[in-house]
Amino acid sequence: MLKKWAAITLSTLMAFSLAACGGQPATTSGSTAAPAAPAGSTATGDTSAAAAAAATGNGEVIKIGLIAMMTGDNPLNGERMNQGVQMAVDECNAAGGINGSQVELIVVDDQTLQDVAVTSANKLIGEGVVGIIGPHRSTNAMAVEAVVKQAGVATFTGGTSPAISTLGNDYLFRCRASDGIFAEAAAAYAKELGCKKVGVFFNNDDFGAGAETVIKQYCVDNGLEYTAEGHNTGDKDFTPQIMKMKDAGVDTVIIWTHDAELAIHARQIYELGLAVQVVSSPGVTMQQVIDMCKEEYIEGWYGVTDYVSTSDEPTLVAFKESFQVKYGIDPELYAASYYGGTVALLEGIKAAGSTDRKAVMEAVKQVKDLKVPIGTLTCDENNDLIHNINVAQIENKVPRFIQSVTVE
Amino acid sequence: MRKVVNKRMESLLRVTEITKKFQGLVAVDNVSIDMKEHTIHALIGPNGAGKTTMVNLITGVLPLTSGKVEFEGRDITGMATHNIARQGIGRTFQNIKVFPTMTLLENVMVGGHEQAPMGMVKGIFDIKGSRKEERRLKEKAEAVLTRIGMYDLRNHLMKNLPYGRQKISEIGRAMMNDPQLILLDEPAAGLNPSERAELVEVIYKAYEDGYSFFMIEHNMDVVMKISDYITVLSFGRMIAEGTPGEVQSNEEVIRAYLGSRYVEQDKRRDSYVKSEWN
Amino acid sequence: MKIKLKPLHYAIATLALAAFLPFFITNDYYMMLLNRVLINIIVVLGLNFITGLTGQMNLGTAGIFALGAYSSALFTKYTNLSPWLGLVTAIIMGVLIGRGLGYPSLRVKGVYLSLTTIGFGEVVRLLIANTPKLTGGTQGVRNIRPYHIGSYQFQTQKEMYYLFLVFTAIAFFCAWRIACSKWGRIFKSLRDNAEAVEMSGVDIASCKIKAFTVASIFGTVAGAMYAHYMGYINPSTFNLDLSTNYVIMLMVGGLGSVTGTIFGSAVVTILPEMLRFLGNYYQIVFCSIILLGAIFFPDGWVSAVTVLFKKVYQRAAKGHYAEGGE
Amino acid sequence: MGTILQLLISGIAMGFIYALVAIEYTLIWNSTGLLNFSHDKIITVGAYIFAATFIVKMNMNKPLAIVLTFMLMGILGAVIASGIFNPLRHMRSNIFAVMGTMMLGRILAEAIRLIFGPVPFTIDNWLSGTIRIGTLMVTKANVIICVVAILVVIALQLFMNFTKVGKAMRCVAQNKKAAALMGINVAQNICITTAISAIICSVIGMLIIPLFNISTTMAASIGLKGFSAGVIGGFGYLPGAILGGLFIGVVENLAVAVLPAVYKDIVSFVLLIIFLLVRPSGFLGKKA
Repeated sequence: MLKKWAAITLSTLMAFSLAACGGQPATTSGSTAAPAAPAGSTATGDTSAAAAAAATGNGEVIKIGLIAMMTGDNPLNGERMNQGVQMAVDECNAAGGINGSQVELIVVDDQTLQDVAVTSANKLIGEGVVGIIGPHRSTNAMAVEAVVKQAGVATFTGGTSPAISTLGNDYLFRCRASDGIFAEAAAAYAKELGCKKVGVFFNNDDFGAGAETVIKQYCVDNGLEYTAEGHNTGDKDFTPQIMKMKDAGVDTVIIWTHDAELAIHARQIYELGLAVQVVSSPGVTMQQVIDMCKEEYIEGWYGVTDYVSTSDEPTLVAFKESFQVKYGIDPELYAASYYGGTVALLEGIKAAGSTDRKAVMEAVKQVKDLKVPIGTLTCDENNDLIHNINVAQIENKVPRFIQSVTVE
Repeated sequence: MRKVVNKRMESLLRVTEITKKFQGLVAVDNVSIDMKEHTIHALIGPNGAGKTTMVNLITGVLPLTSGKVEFEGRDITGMATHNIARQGIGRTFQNIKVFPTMTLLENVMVGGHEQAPMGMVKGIFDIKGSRKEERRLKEKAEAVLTRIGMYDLRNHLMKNLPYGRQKISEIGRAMMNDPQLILLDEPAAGLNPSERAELVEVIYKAYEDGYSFFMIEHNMDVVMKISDYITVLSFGRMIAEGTPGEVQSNEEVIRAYLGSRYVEQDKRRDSYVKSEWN
Repeated sequence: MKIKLKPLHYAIATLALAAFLPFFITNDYYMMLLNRVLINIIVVLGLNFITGLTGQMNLGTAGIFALGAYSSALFTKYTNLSPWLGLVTAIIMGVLIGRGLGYPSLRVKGVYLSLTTIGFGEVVRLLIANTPKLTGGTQGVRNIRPYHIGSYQFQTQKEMYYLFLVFTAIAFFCAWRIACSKWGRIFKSLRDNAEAVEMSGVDIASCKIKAFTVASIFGTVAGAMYAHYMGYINPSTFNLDLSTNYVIMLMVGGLGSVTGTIFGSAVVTILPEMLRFLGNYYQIVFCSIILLGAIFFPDGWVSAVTVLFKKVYQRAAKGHYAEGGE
Repeated sequence: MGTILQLLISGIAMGFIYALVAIEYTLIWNSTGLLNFSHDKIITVGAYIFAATFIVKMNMNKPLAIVLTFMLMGILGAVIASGIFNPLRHMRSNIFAVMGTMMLGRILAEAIRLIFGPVPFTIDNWLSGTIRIGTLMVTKANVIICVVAILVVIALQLFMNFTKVGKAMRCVAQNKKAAALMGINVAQNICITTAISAIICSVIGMLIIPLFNISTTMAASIGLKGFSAGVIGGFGYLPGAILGGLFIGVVENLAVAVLPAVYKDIVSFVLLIIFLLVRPSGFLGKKA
């Protein structure tokens, strides 16, 4: 019996201590603001809507939804998305909302799982959102694709897999450049660097594998020698892959993987003395990755990315400043790109002049030359919004903007 | 229920020159037993004489090193345990092996599983048939329980029954398959005198119903009371056999036992204590 | 036991209730949750035979589920035949898995078995992810056709719901029949004491394999349903967490209780969604609830009340009751 | 040739990590007969407490931080033991315990996210740097890990054989009932064991920081592979753990030399299954 009480006290204590201290470190990472919002609204859509309406003194509230990976294996990603989107919404509301009515953000967590993503999408649709931001992963985007099509809700994913463009789903927009662009740009830049033999480290999931096929295609087309080594998410030791590359005698390496694996790659490539030029997936330009690497690890690496913090693009600079003011940290590409996506959605609603989902979708399709931190949004026939990406080089732990590549 | 067979002096279980070696140590050394039909045959001997090993060899739980086991003339050496059981050999265990989370009735019915031939898939859809089958099994189990005088306890959970009851219930479970032969591994160990008397009664009744018993026992009063024929093991070797009278007067047996009488008592105490732990 | 007491008309009543449920639900989101519950019920019904009745820890359910989903999905994709045939392939796959997993279960016991099954699950997932030629790899399989009868397609959540309700009813009926028959009894007795069962002339090897086969058939069928329901499957779904969740459902419903599986699946599928209003904390709260459940109501939450009652009663009667049992 | 040698070296290096993991959960297995499926999360907690709380937040000097981390983790271990292992090991089936630890794992993971935030990070000049022999390279961290792993095993063996508590632990490992009858406080003993195990976890956590960096999922992969290591070495036998760890580390690395690299993770699980079926007692274990 006593044991059982020990148990109950332990676990309740656990839960509460978290409830208690969850807040104060969270503010440093700035996550409390956002989840607080859905806390009210997800409980029962209408009441909270009424409350919000009362607050604005205007008849209706425009609801938009966010599917982010708050929990699960890559919570950071979800948190940054959340912050970016929240900021876009707040700015819109601060500017008097859309046609006088306030915008309300409903955040739902998919644990980076397909089925939960679909559940979340259904939940948001049920709450009557006009548009949905997220989910982030391409796989999750493909999972929700059918649902949002059926319900006819404009959805903005950041999944970069080329496969998404082939879905032919009018309601699924992409607020980041496709790997068709990313990876090809990376390969193209490698060629520019004068490489003969490209080696590719790719994460064997939707993200890496998708890019790998693109790069391979490019190399075949441009007569570059090509070799690739895959790894799984969560691997911690890449010696075999790197040694294989060394033996293959590649002169340029392209890495396409997630933050954690990227950092370890950087270290091991340096330690194992694979001294070649490196072009990397966007991760390397992100602060959290750079922080995990020693200067010498990534010095001189190139990264293709949609967001370069040091770019002097006015929209970006403005975004950066206000983000720092709001959350006390630097934004990175998840925050930036989903901020852009949200802006596009809000513009769409504004242009549509109504909250009719179809009208909004049509309006978003008309988006053209809309300036956002990560470039200019122009919707093409594949519902891809971003067509330009940037190449940056790391110089003493700072990504320096080199050039912007636009692919038509 | 098994009906009485007319008593012929044919051998039911014949064990010829079986030997079991656990690497180096010889547990059973070239023992031969010839058990006649419809008898109660006791196997006695001091601790470590290899009695339980014998049972495990007969039931195929342990592989023989050498020798031969025949049952009703059929060679069952090296058969799988469940096949040996299907030949018509039942068994109880020294440290009871029952199903504590099931009721007494269910415990006994498990013993009759093989009596119900219907397959799983058929059982799903043939509701009537399976219900009839189940009823037959149930009635049989109830009959057995009545026979061993535990009918009123049938719906109690096994783990809530006293040790003695659980032990006797194993005999009931064994009877469900109508075996010609039931091996009792120290049935009286850990039973108090009244329970022991009950046990003797149950065994004897069953004997009258035509069951034959091959019994390992320490408890002399039980053995002498009910067994027709006794084989005595000591350190894996057979030192004597014969009717209770002959064995009692066999001085080698007496020597083997006098040396270890106190051990006997300790042993009995142990099993009481054990019964409290389990 | 619990199972035996449930008369058939309860089941019918529940079914009727379930059939009327959609009329009170307008929101697709809740319909979807219900569909997920139905699918999970089938998996857990199967798992109940291995983990609940035979008492062997199986943490490879995700692997079984995945193989079911993929065999059906890929079959329909490559042959372009009806999903119903996909269901058949799934069942065949289930039989194979049952044998494949059953034999190890004869050799390894307890925690070793749980490690083996974990290994099985992981290997399945990694193999699916790393054979893109056949399975589409980590990109997953897209536009899997929904079930249909003749030209009638089961598209909306409601239609799916009624279809799956039928599936689940059938599955439940089978599971219930088996668990209440001599087979259920044998499975239980195997959990408690295999030697004794063997000595009653029962071939325990074939029994264990039977248990695993039934379980994996249930698992693969549910997998197939999942695939044709979602329309898109991807290996990363079928990870150890999924297997864990199924065991949790079983635990919440009560090990060995067939009817409990309904409750368990419902709770574990819906509770996290209900807790979403906790925002950042909903996962941790959910896990804590389950953990406390495991510690305090080992026989499932349904039994919690009865257990409580018993305790009080025994206090009063000063009876000595071995809590939890062996 | 150089490649093969390099692969061997890094394989051995990873192997010792697996070995440490195996040791840490084998302790708990021995004393409770339960598998601690939350061990990877406990490792992570150790790393976070050390790095995030003591080094980054309080920028304490490292030796002190290490000591404090050990103390905290010891307490955590004891709490887990009395909160989960002791209540759960009496249950009628080990399923509850397994599930309990898995839930604990999830709770810890969420706790880490909520308390320390989701941002992965690392700490500078902590066991960093490499040692080169000709073309071959091994990181200092790996060398230290090898040494620590061996020291831990020796220390544990001595502790088990020559101290009263240690002997008690061995009794409990062999037969709880008898131990209890001999007047050993089993529950308390389990607390101690779990505490020690938790401390070893924190050791692992600290040692892998320079290699894996610090994130909520830093220990996920070594968690499962640690199980394989334990089984292959001989379940419940500490020196076996090292052998098993080395075996897995080396084999999976060399396998990649022939197989495509993505199959690396499958190797350890396939080995696990093969061993469980063919030789459940592993290399050095007593018959299981």
